[in-house]
Amino acid sequence: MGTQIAFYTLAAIIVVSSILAVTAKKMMRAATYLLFVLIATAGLYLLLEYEFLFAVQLTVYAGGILVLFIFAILLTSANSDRAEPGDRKKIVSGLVTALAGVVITTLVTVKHKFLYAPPVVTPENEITMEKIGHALMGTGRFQYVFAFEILSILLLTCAIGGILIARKR
Amino acid sequence: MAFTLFILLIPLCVFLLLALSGKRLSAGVTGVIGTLGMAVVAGLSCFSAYRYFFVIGQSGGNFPALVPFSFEWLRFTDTLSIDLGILLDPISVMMLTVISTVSLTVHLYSVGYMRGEQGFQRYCAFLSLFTFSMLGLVMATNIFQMYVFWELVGLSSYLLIGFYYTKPAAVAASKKAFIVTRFADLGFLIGILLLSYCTGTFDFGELTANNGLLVIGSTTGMAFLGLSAASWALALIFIGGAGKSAMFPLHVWLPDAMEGPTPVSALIHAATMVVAGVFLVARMFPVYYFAAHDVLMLIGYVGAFTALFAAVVAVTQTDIKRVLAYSTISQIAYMMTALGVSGFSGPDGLGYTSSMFHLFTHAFFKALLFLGAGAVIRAVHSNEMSRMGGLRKHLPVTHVAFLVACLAIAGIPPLSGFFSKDQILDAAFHHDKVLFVALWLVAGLTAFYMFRLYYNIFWGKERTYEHKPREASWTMLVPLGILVVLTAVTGFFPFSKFISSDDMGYAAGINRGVAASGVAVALIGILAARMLYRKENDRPAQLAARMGGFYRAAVEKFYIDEVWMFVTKKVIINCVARPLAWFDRHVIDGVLVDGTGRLTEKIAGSIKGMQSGQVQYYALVFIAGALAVAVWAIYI
Amino acid sequence: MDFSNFLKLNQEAGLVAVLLVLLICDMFGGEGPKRWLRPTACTLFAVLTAIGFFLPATGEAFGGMYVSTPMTVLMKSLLNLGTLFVFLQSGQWLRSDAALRLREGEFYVITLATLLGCCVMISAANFMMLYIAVELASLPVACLAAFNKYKEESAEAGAKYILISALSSGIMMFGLSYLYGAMGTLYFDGMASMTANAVTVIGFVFFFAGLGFKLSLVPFHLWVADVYQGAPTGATAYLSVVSKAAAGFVLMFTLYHVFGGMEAVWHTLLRWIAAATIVVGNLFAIRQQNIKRFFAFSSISQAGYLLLGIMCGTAQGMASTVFYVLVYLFSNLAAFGVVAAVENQSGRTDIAGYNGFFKTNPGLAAIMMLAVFSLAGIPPLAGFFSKFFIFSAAAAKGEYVLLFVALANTVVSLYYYLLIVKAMFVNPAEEQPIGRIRPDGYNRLSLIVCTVAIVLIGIFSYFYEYIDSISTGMKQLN
Amino acid sequence: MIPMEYYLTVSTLMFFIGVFGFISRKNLLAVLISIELILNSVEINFSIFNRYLYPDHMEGMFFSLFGIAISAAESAVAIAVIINIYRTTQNIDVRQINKMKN
Amino acid sequence: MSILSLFVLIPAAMLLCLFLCKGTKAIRAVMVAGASALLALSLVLVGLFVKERAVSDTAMLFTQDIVWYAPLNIHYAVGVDGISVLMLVLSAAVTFGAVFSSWSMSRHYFMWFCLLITGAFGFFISTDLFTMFMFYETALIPMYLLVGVWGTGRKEYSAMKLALMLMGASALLLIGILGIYFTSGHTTMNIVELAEQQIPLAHQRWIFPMMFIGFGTLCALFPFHTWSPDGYASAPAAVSMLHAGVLKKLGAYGCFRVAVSLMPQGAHEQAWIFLILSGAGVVYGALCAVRQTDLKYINAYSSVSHCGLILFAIMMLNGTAMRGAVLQMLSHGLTAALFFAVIGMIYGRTHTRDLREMGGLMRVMPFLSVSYIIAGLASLGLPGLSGFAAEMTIFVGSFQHPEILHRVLSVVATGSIVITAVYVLRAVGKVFYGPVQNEQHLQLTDAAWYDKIAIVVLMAGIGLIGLVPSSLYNLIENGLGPILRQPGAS
Repeated sequence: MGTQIAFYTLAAIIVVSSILAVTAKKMMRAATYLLFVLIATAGLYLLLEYEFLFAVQLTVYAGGILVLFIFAILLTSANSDRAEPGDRKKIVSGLVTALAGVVITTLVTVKHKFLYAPPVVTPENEITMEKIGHALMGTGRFQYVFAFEILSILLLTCAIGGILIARKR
Repeated sequence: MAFTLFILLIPLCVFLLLALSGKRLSAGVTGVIGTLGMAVVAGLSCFSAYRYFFVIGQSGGNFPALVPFSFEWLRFTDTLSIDLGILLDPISVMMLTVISTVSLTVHLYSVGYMRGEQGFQRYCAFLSLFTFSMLGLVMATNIFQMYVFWELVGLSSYLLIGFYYTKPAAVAASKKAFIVTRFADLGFLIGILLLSYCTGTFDFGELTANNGLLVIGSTTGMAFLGLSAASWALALIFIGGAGKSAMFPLHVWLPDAMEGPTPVSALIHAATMVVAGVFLVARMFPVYYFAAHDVLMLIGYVGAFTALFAAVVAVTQTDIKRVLAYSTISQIAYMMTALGVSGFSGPDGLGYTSSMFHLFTHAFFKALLFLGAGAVIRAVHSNEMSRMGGLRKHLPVTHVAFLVACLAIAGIPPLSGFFSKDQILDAAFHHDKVLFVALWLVAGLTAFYMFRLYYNIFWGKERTYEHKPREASWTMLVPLGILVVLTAVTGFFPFSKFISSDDMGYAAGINRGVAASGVAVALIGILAARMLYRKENDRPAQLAARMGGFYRAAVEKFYIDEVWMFVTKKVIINCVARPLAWFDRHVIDGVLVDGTGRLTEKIAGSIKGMQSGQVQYYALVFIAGALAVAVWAIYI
Repeated sequence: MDFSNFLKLNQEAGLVAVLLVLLICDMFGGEGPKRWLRPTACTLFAVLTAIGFFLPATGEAFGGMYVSTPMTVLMKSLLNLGTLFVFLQSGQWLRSDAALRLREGEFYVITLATLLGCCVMISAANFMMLYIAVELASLPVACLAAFNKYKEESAEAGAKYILISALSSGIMMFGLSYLYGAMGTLYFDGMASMTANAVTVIGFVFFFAGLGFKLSLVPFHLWVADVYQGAPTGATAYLSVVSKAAAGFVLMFTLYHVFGGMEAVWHTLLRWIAAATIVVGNLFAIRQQNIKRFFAFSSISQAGYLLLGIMCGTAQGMASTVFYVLVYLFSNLAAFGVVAAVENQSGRTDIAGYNGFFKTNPGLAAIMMLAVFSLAGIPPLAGFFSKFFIFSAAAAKGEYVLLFVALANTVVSLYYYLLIVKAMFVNPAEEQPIGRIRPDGYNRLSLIVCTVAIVLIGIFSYFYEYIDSISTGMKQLN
Repeated sequence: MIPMEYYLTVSTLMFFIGVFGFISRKNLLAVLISIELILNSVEINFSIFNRYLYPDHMEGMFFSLFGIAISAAESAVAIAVIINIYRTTQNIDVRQINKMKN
Repeated sequence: MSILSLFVLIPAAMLLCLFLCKGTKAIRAVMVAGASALLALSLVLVGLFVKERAVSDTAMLFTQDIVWYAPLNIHYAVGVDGISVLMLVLSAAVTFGAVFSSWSMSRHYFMWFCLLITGAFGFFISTDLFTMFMFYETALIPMYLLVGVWGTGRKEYSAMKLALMLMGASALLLIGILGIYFTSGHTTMNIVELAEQQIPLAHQRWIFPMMFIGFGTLCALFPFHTWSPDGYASAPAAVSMLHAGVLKKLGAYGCFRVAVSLMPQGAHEQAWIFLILSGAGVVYGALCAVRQTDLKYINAYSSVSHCGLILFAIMMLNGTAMRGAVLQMLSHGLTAALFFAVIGMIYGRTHTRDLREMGGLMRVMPFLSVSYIIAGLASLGLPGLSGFAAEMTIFVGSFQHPEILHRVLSVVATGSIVITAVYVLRAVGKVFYGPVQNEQHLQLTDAAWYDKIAIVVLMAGIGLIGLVPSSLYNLIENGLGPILRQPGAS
């Protein structure tokens, strides 16, 4: 019951904040709503008993990305943080597309009979930090050191690229 | 008889020699080469005639068809091929002598007539080419060989009519001659195709053997529009002949062809080439007679109509060469009619014999007329009757020659024209009275217009001439002399002994009644002409005025040229070719081809806006596209 | 931990090594080392490319996350080759002004990193790996597109690229999540039993959309023209050749190895998308005035032809696709080499600028002509052969109607390629024509190699036959 | 127990709200925020599937994990590019970046 | 190495030499040497062929077969039969003439020229569908630049139209070739071997029209002919010569060698469609020519008419007509080349091709005028020149066809001989006869020696075929034999 309340609350926050995040007139507010979404998402991870993910979500998203956003917003505030009149055509077409997408994907997922039992965390599938560590650093099946390495290069490159573009010379 | 090959080869070699050397040879040398070559050919021809008729002679009752030389030139199928060869039989040998003789006289005459003209070398070369082609035509062993030389004859005619190529009228006339005859040749060609399709052969021997049995046998059961295949084929072939022989309504080219040098007119457009059609029908005569008698009837009527028509027009013309041209048309039609009224075998085949006879005699006296006219024209530098008169004093020799020829064509005995014409009338009289009356009238008209011509030139009012007319040089007078002699004597040949529809020979007499009526009507014609034209008076004008519209129509050649012009220029060119050319440019090319290009460009232009530069629009298309694809893929 | 796994990655490892060397040179080197940056980059990279060709390593690594076969080795070598040419051609531009010269090292590093992404992408046998590699291959490209950052066009190109790229990555990931939901694993071998149902189909389509973005298939192609036009020519060349080829290869591998069970679906799907891509690319190309934009659309339609080979699902299809890429690489890079040389010296990228080009620069004009003729598929140039093989593969599957559409479009494409030829050879020069263009030695080398390749690759059958010998169709693996 | 579809619905909604935002927003940064929503929602998807359907391995979770990292990298690049745009045009209106078209 | 490969190697070597040499003299030397070598080689080939044919009865002689692309069974396969030998001689003769009639052209022009003839020769020697197609397209593309750069008038438009229409047609060919290959069991691309394999009739039904239209477009099959008037009008003389003289024959030869001989049943079934189209084309082209005022347009439409006759004869599917078709290919090749050569030379002097602005040129340039007239006479089918033998063989052959439609169409086609006479004589009369229209024309010169060489060679060919057509009989018959023995052919 508690999880249900928690889920519905989080779901409500996510949906409402998402909507607000994409409709807020002020960029700063939009960023704040995004923060709510991200935090609520972290909550979902917790509900699904992914503690590590929860932590990463909070630190990387809420702590890292959002800060970047806020920097950018402030940097460009000269014209980015003011009220913007909506472009009706775009809103309508966006709305239609989005609604269609929701309908289609939801129909597909609902119609598809996913076979699952209630998730039960057992010692075998409990995600411990040790397991995560091994998976992250292992070279076998279901182990991800290669992905990790490539990802690190991705991050490095993006950092270089970001600096390259953003710096003033 | 293999030496007959040289009859063909010599003119060809002369042509090649003269054509390739061009202006490197002087005019004199050219004339000598041409004339000498032709003299040899004439000699050979006469010799071969002598050999054929008298040395080889009849074997088994008839004159054999000899093929001394033949080779396969172009093979079509296993059975069909164009062979080039030499066929000697009575009519071809007769034609050889006619062509080579007339050609010789014309060559000789030309040396004098064309003196000082630019391009005499070219002229001689073309003359040789013509002689070669015409000889090849008459000696053809098969119908396709005949077609080959038929075309070559047409070409040389074209080249010679257009000899004065800087004169627009000559150019137009040559073009007209070629195209009209070409159009007729199309019929000839289709006829050949049809005939060969049925019979599987081109060979004259096979076609005419056994009274055309092959043709009859192979075309039974095939009919179209009520006519048998044989009739169709032979009618089409006759169209070819009608074109060359200027039968109505394909005669329009011949009067215009007088734009060529006068000796050319004499040789090609009077004596030889224009009778090719008659020769063709004669060559195929058994087939016509047995396999397509209806066509033969048609030939008779077309011939008679043409003869009458041309004679009427000839009466009204004032250009002397044109008068002669219409006279030629009329006389050839005479021969055609004779074929049309002919029976087969023995005396029944009188029409056939007389046709050939008339061809033979006509060649000489018509050549004589033209050459005489040439001498006159050269003397007064004009073709128009109105510029002539009283020339008998200035040109005495020409005058005599011309008079002989006029008498001959009018059918006054004992000149050659009388005999042949009488036989034709006789044949017509026994076959079809209507045709006889027509021909009889034509005989009268012929005498009339010929003497109208004669009196207008040599009598009538004395004109003043810029240069005093002088008698022509000996090179021109000698040929006249030769022809006068021939005109006078050829009538006495026992022609029917040698040339008959079944190659057997028979003795033909003179039907006194018909002969008398013929001579009578000719005399009436001559007298009428004498009354009207001997002294200048206003009777002709009054007469013309009284005739009214008919006279004017006849002067205008009954507007046949205009009809042709209408059909070709207005209908074919303007209503078919021009719209087609337009259609090609604007519909096929404009709409289909360029249109495709334009459409593509237009589409490209109209969808340009899709690339709006708005990244959100791109995203919209991206996502909507993905969703659409997904939905479509799920429900595939 | 079994580090021997890393030994199987000799191409990727080599790339990383070169990347690091260059990075260190760039970061810590003074003027001296920097002067050597370009020769070093090119030489090292050439060596690396050669390694790929001559010392291939094959096998599986990381528990099936990484697969290397002769085919993947070949593909990566092709990409290496393409990148090498891009390096050769960009040098002159990178040294054209001081600001750019400062960033020369970054250009090499970022390009190499994205190339690494492409390589890993090809070898990936796990969707997560694949996804990361795709991101590695796309995200930094935005920096390349915006490399001329003070130029408005370039900045705009970068922005457009990153936005659409992020969107497509989201969509792709969304698709992958559904696939994961349906199949329970992200390893290719575990997913090979996939059959078509609503979830897998929607997952596949969204995944396909992600790749379609990189491959510039209709309707995921709209960004292409803007980005190609705005990006520096080097980046455009890279995008149009390397990035696109890699995506094509990946699409082919995944279709053959993972989605084999739903061939009926994707075959029909690809048929339409191929036709649409060819047609749309051609129609837009007709009216372009800017040569880079023009090549953008031409490359869209070329991608359509590529799809024609991919969709066959046969060994022949694979061979012809790879061969097509090989030829396309040389042809397109030859064209871009000329475009780059002209742009560097005269700053002109409009087609009108090429009017009378043959008079002033016969050599470059000839190369350009060969390149566009090869792209149009004119014999005896390699493009003719590659097109023929693609069509032949399609015909083997009985796709005659599609073939007809494709061939009708080759005529349209010939039209616009001829417009380029016409500008260079037929049109009179403007009042101030482009002067004599002198590409530097590196670019000249790349142009010569490309031209020779365009002329010879088709005539010598070795290349295709080798590719054919290592090609595998769908059936053999399923 | 909360059915998996509920979770999925939430993430799907979030995804398409992101899509809507991407298409309709005017400010480049707002578009970027929408992208974050999209990526975030997909990461949830992976976790859900992993937890409910295939809890034996951690594939989904790791995808989510790496996805978070990637979206971070991507935001970094995107923001750099946007700042660059802002620097060159003094404007971050999406509609204004349309110098190249047709 | 087979002697045939020399036909490709010589032009390729010429191309290479042109790359290396500079200076007008050197260029001319290369071109003349190459063209003469080709001509000599082709004549030698005739001799060798006759000798070899006496002892061998395989379909193709001098064959050489090198595996090229093994996976697709693509071979570099060459071989000739009598017909290809004749085509090679024709191409060599026209090339020879074309070199001399483009005497003052530049190096780049000749480079394209060499590429073009490489394609043409390669096409005729190929027995492999792929190489055939490759050479075919190789021959097409240089056309664009030759017309576009060195042409006159609306050259850009014409060049583009020509290139696009012909490439569009070749797109059909490509589909057809792939269709043939895959429906015959994808084992071979060699046409000799393919001829022995049966393509299922259902496939022949769609492949045949593709192939026939594909090749037919190059042979100006109505209504796909519109590239030719504009193209010829704009092209420089030698290019028109090559295009009308050689390239159109590529189309006809392809129709014959590939479309008809590989798909005899399909050809049989659909013969009536293409007979109607080509028969219409014969008359249509001729009628269109009547109204033209540009000499080149006249001859372009005349080409439509004459080439229509080639296709017409091919579709009659009997030995005689097909033999006529081959003769007509030769005849039209030489005649059209001669026409365009002379027109080019006249244009080079008068700077106009408009009938209405010329006249009386016979007096000014007799050699050229006579050449034109001879070409005209050959084209209107005068006995003794090549056109007659060819056209008569076609007419007789097609009239022998047992079906009534075919015979009716034959009659329609024969009508063209009259119309041909009309437009030929019209042009001759306007341009060469009559008074001189333009006083300046009186200053013009007649043909130069190199012009004369070009003309004489072509005229010799016309005369040779016209006078001794039977000399070609065996050569052609040899090539026709295998095709006529096909099941389904009559």
